[in-house]
Amino acid sequence: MARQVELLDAPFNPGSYVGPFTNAHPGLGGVCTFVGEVRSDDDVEALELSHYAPLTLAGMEALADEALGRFDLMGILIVHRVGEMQPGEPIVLVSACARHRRAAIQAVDFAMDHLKSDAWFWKRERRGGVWTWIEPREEDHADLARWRETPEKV
Amino acid sequence: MARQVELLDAPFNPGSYVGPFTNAHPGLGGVCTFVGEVRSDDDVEALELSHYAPLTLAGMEALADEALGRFDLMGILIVHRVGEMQPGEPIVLVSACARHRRAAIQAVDFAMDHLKSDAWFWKRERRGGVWTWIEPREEDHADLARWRETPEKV
Amino acid sequence: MSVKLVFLGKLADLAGLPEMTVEAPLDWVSLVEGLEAGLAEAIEGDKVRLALNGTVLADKRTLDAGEGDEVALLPPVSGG
Amino acid sequence: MSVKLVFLGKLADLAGLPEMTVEAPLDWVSLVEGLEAGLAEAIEGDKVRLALNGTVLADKRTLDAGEGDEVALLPPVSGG
Repeated sequence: MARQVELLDAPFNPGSYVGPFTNAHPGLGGVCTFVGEVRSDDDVEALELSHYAPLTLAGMEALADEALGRFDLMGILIVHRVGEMQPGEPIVLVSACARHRRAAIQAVDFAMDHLKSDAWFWKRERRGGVWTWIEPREEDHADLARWRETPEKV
Repeated sequence: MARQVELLDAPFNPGSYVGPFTNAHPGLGGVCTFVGEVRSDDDVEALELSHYAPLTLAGMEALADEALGRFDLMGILIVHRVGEMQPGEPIVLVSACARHRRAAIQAVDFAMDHLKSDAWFWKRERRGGVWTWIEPREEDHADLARWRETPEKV
Repeated sequence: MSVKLVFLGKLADLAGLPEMTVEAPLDWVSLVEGLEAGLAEAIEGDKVRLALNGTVLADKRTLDAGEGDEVALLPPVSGG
Repeated sequence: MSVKLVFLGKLADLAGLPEMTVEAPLDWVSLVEGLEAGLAEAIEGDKVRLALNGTVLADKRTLDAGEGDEVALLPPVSGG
């Protein structure tokens, strides 16, 4: 059962992570992957994610362990960018492999919900040269709350 | 809103589909991808999927359209193998891209549940030189039933 | 000899071949009577469906195939 | 001058700098009193938390930092 968690301060290519991760788990039934990119909303020129080293990576590792404990996985991969990014650049990659598909899909859903509103990142975006700090959306909190109700092992 | 559906009778490389599919949707927020492989269970030597051309591809296209109607997607990609496959070979690839992550993840979950127990495929596996026909698992039917209860647009 | 029968999945094993042709016209009774006993019994099961020229019949007993038509005999799917 | 304060997110904007050092020992009252008014008010908000040497305090009012310690001032996260 493999866990791979990385925090990167430079652009990355999701395929170069997913290929080796998949190949490292022979016998798997399926692998589910989510890649989030900086959305080119309206007039957003750039997005900046800041983190606090002593908490952020440790928090991501704890999240990966929680997913491994909660779902029947063979492995999980979490990669997250920090720093300044342009629209179209990948921010986050979560990949989970399992013998059965729903464990992999659910683990990705679970990890993404937690990364989006319960991880140690601070985000701001630049429009018209002005930086504005971002808060999680209401939906993000609602998505996260789903996991408190159903502690089922898939 | 793009729909790409393919039925293949030879091995394929998931990455060679997901890369161009992602690049074809600039401005996306995220892309979720599931790749299913022939599991190397016990002593399975080979898996064979048969299909009936007039129904199978049309059914996959209808499924893609249903996902596009049900979730707020920018595009969906469904690729499925037929013929004889070895353990470790990809059987199925579903990829969905959307402005918001949960639509993409849910669409992949939805499409996989339908492909696993409600698509025109017949599957048999060879163990010790003997072919045996496979029926869907009970969980597959239960997974499918989930979608009849909640016609929400995510 | 002009309606084509296509056997899918385990029905192809039972039939011993993937396709055969039978005389037109063909309805449900003549289809069942024309097949050997084991196969006829199998297709009478509730879970076996028929498709006429690529369209699944809501009730297989309404089959009405003519010259040049294709009838597919579909056992329960096993999924991808 | 030997406790390091680290300001995250919008608190770094308010502070005008990402880090500063203050005298040890440092408790909650001396932390708040040592910061300029706008920043002090911001960190008193319910949603701002403190971490001492990488561990988030359950109650920030129990802060007790000494020589060489690092205190991070954490506004609400915005997620990845």
